[in-house]
Amino acid sequence: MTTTADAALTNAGAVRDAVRAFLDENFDRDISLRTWLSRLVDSGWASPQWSTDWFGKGLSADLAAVAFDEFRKVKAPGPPAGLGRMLAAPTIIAHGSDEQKQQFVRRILTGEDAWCQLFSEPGAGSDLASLQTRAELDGDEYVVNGQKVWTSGALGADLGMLLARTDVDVPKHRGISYFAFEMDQPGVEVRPLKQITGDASFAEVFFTDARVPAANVIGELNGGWGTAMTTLMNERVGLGAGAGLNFPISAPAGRKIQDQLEVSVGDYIDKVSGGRSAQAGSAGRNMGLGALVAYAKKNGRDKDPGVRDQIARAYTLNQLLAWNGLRAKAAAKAGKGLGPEASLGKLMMSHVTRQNRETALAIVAGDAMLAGKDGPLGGSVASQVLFTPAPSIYGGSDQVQRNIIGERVLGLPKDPDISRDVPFRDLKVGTQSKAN
Amino acid sequence: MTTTADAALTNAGAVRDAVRAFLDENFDRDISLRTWLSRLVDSGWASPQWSTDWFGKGLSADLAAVAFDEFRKVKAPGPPAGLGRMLAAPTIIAHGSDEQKQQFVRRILTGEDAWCQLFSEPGAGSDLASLQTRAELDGDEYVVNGQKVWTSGALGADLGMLLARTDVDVPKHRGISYFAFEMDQPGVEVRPLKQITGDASFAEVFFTDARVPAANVIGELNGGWGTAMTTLMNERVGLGAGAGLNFPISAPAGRKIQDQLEVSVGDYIDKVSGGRSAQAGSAGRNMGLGALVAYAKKNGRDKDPGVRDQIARAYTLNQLLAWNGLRAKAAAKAGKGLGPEASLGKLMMSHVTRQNRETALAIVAGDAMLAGKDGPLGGSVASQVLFTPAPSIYGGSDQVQRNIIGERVLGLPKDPDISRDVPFRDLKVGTQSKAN
Amino acid sequence: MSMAFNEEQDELRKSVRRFLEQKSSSADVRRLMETDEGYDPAVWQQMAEQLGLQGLALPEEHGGSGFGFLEQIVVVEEMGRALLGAPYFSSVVLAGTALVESGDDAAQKDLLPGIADGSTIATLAWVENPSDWTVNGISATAKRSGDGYTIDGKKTLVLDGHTASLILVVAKADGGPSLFAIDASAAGLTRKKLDSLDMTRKLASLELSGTPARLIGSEGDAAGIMERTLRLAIVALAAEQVGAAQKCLEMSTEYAKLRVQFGRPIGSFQAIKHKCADMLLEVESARSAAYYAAWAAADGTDELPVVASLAKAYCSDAFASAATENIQIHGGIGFTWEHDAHLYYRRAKSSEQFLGSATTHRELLAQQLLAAESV
Amino acid sequence: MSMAFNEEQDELRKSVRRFLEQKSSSADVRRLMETDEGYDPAVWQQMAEQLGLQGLALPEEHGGSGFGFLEQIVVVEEMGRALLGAPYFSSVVLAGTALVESGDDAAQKDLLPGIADGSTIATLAWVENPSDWTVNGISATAKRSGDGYTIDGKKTLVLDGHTASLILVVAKADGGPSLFAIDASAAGLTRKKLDSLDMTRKLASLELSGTPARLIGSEGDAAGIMERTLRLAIVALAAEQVGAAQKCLEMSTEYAKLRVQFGRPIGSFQAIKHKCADMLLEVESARSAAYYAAWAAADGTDELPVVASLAKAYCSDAFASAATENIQIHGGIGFTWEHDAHLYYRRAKSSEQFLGSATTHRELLAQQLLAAESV
Repeated sequence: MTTTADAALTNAGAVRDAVRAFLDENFDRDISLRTWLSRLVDSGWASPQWSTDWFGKGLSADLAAVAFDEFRKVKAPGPPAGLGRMLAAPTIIAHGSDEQKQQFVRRILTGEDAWCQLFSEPGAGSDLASLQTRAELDGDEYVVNGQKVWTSGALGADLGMLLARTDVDVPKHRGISYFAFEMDQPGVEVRPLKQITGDASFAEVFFTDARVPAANVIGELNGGWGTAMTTLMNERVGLGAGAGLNFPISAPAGRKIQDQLEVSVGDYIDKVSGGRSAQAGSAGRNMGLGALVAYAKKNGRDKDPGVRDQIARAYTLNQLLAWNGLRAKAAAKAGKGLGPEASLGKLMMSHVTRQNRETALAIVAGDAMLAGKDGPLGGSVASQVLFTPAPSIYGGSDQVQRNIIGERVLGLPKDPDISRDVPFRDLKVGTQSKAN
Repeated sequence: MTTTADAALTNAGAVRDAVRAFLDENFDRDISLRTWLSRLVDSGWASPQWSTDWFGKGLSADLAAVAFDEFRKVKAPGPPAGLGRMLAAPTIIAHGSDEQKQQFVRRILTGEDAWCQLFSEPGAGSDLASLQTRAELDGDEYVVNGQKVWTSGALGADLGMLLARTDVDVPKHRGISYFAFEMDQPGVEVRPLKQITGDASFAEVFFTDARVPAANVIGELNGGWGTAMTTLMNERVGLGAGAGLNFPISAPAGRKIQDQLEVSVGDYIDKVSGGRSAQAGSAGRNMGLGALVAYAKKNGRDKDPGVRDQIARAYTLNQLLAWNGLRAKAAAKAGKGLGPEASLGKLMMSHVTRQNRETALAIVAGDAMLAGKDGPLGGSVASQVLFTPAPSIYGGSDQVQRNIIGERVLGLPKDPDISRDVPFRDLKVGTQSKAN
Repeated sequence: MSMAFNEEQDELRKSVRRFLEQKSSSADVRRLMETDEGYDPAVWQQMAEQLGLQGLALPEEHGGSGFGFLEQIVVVEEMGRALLGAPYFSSVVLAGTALVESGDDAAQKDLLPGIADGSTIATLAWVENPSDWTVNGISATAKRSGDGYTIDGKKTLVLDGHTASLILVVAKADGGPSLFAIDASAAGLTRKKLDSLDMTRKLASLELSGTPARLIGSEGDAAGIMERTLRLAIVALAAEQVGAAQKCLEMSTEYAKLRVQFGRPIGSFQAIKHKCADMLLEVESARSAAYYAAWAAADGTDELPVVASLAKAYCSDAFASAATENIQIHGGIGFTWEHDAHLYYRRAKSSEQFLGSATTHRELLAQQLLAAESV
Repeated sequence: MSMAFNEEQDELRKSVRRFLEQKSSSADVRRLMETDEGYDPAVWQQMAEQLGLQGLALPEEHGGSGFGFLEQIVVVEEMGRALLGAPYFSSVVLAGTALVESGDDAAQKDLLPGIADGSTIATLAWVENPSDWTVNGISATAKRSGDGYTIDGKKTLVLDGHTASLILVVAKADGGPSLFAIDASAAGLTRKKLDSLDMTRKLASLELSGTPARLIGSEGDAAGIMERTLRLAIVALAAEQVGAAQKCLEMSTEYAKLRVQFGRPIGSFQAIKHKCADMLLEVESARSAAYYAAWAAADGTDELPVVASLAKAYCSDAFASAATENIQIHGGIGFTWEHDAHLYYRRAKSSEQFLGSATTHRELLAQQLLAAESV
């Protein structure tokens, strides 16, 4: 994919002027959210970092930030911030056919479709390529059987980014295809998955003779591994909190909530303003340091030298996460910037999260034993403790990120993968004795 | 090897009585050190943990400790504490022929021979089995060519535990033999190796057509890897400071210092008393915490909360190292106790050493920039800093110890070793392109 | 000091483990943690009647079996391993020990037999400030009233405070902090169960308003009683942490052998193998710390204050690390509610703070080391 | 605040690196570290004449080139990478900055040109107590004497104190801690070279006995001058640490690709690969910290006190970790004198303490965060 840029938008002033002109002409608190999103998408301002060919303006990260700054001034709602925009759209733009881009990407930006990610399986975690869900051709459709796990937003999703095995006679990386999969069909069962936090924000998804058109393969048939890499790289950027470029408010998405797009832009802004941020990443679950420091002061814990050291450590890592991101963005050119370096941000987020937990615990001391309504800071310290193990596991564990950093950033040789060249049907997977 | 025990020595009282009776009859400050060592060795008390067949009494660690306690009361000198007694003797007892045990072990205990260890090579560190030093048969002798590194005590040693390759056409582990090698010959050159501390307590040893009798192979020809394992296990115990069972004072060893064995026992005790401990391990290079704490108090650093925390951490790890050793000893039965668990002590020693460094640095603060005569505590803080990287490398790196613990203590599966079954001559080794 | 348990102690461990495997399975733990009470009265009675665990280390003259602190340690270590939901720590380790340490014969005669036979569930309420586990700064006050006292004040982080029938409370009397016994049905006592991070360990807060109380020992005794009681309690807690950490190590090692990724068990990868090796070293070192402190307690040596804090600090860190790495090694499945990994993690992060954090105890350790003539 | 260097700054970096590759090879570093002076006067003059490095960030009116703090950072980062043996940190970063911060025009006019053109080697002597890098507790005293002052006292940890021709000294005058200039040949000055852990960075102690001195600024100015000077110096030191840490990372990565054990490069083993990955994350984060602090210094923002201490603390830890792991990854050869790994390790463990440890700077960071209204 090559990125083409709007030739007029070469500096911050030009971008600022162009956004203001667009807003003057199109932004109106009285039109419906649907109408506004449609104008925004058609103009290329919905995702200004993307190529002009596909819904964008081809801006560098720096210039895109200027654009978002202008939108922020009027609190303009942007496209939905979920997995569709974060993962599916860039993947389809990179690997899909022009028909697929038309079919899927616009509806993501306008909030018509919500997406989920159907990658991980019980037997395929770090070794995602050993996935066992099968898709077998039947006429011009594939029949899907198997199970996915750790699917977030599965209940509200209209489509899923599905990885399924389409050839078991070749080594594991070479027999996987990537589908745009319709979720609302009889062969799909979604079961909420309760996490250690007590929440069930993820689900298991079971497929029993579910169906997907052959035309919905994104990228090459059996070339799904390459397509999935684009999705995973975008995910790492998001989870490393490197995806901060966005509108101040994001629209909702999905066929089931289409009525929410009928409200006026003004009402929508008033409703969510000051509330939900546009960030789709995981950072939202990390406690703010400000609340902890205020709590420490209020309870006299700020006099404790150990607590002071922990506060300094947490502040340091949180700042470094942000500064690493700023440096990466400053270095990135238009259309670039996604690479294995994203794993550094992802790994850093694990450190930040653990440090936030330890700082919180040092501050609240014995009250760390309490949770929920009785727990300190309204239970959010207990929530932080319980959430902390997640970032080092999801979206590729810390160990996987270190492999990526070592091999793809530093150029160290790969660990021999003895399963790499074995036909999938002969492979041992997960905790089972045989893959198939 | 089976251990036979002295049937009369079944409890602490009996051991205590027997040692006292032996001392009454044999210990005399006026006899020469040589005579005393000879009596001690012949009695079996020189190494009471060893089998009665070979210079010992077959005592459990607990009962041996009782015996040493009695010897301590009269400050009786024991056999030399160097690598001969710590490594060569137990290896030869386990793997050597009866002739070899007679030939070598007694002379170790009496101080007649000093030994060094000729294992590591520039290209064979963690992967010791890839060693390249060759021993080729010529009549009833082997001709040795190659290089060893990190040999401690090479200049004073009479014999070396030499690992050399005797078959290059089989995989690396199966073509190594273990020799008792005479150091004083024309084909041996010893070059001191300067370490980062500035000391040269180790050496490189170069062999050019050096010779060793075929009769000096310890264990099976080409079975040297198995023999070496016994040496390495004993080394790990020593380096983990788990070898504390010993006499209060140890005799010197080696053909070059035989005159030192002619002094009277009384004079020898007076000379070294309060000085050198019997411990041959590395712990001697770790600073005592007592001196640091005294320094902290004297300089008002004991008021600093960070320093206090570091003192507590150092005290904790030092105690745990000792207590882990005590627990292992309490659990060990007579003649047992050496096993892969020794790697835990070895690994712990690395932690203790690093913690001692950090505690020392926290206490001396800016003066950590000074060394030698100008450095705090007579330069011993700088020495501690410079020595600290050593224990996690020598005697098998921390990474090697973690492999051993994971695989041999916890039973986790091995990492695939792609070089394991390749004939040695086809192997790439170290930083060279080919092994031979 | 011998660093090994004797055969009788090993036998005790075996029988406790066997009992808990039957009575405190994962399903049992999960069932009880969802209840307010957090324990099964039938199992509690079996513990007392079949194994005599509640009275094990209490004095024979007051209904106990008179065993020592080492036996006590074996029991709590096994309970930690099984995450037993029961008021054992509160009733036996805290309240029982405080009564023994009070030296008040009459109170012991009245109160210990019930604790020993399990018919009384007791607890100890002293904390008011979550970052201070001493009784130095308490505000609760006790006033003489007739031949007894009445207490006013608030207590928090009271183990099983909502289910105990006997509550020992520390309050300031004229003579200083003093220990009192309160009946759960006493007037002016309001008890509130608190939501806890570790759902297998129930907590409550108390409000006392003119609540009638019986003085244990003499006025001003509580500082000494509590110091001695908490010194033993942190050693017991350290042993409990060792038992639970050992279980985490076993879960991790087992899963690392079973789980295949990239065509081989994940335990063959150094990233996982070395984690398990480090975990073993930490768990074994924690065990040395807890056992050494236990022996020091049993022998009544001068070292106890130093080694008790050392054990609490190190075992807290080791258990927290083992419980966290256990989730990491399990990956996604370790983050599910259904897997037991989070129950150990909750216990780890909770008991890390209970009775004082590692940082707090390292500071106590340093205080004592620095006060000594030489180290 | 833009988080990138401009093209001119990148060019500066390239030319400094090229110069140092030629003039400060491993052999050069080793030759100089064995001398008492620790630097090569010819190279020192070339630095001044060919590249203008000494005067780079000094004011144009006093012989400098008037570049900003960002250019200064680029230079010290490269010097750290090369372990350059030269009195740059003492003469330019410490003494030069102190003179600039003093606001004393006359002194600047007299003293800065020599520093800028390399003909003067200056240093700054303020430390008396190795655990206190402020001037709050100093004992050295300055007495008025004629139209000048005389100083009595002792100073330690003086960078290049035995070779400098101009020594700025902090001493207590009637008006409080004040900054003075002393000529190296002044009466009553005894200088003693000290053995240093980092042999590429020379240290000395000074004894002053009635030593004539010139007041810089006014009496009582030194607290402010030193606070501002050290705030910039710790950012420069952090950048120097980043340069050296980056070199350790490169040495490790290169060796991990080259060294074969068990039939494959050791960098293919997770134990080594993951160490390198962690090192990269820490070095990159350290770089973010040092650069962000440098930008804050260049822009003169309020954030500087917070981010300067943050950078010094984090970069010290990151460099110490990189230098230590570099030896570990190299194994035995990394522990030999002939290998350069120990030179970086010595620099790391020395500069970790220089100008205050990570613990000290985290405490300063916390002080400032907690003093703020909100975080």
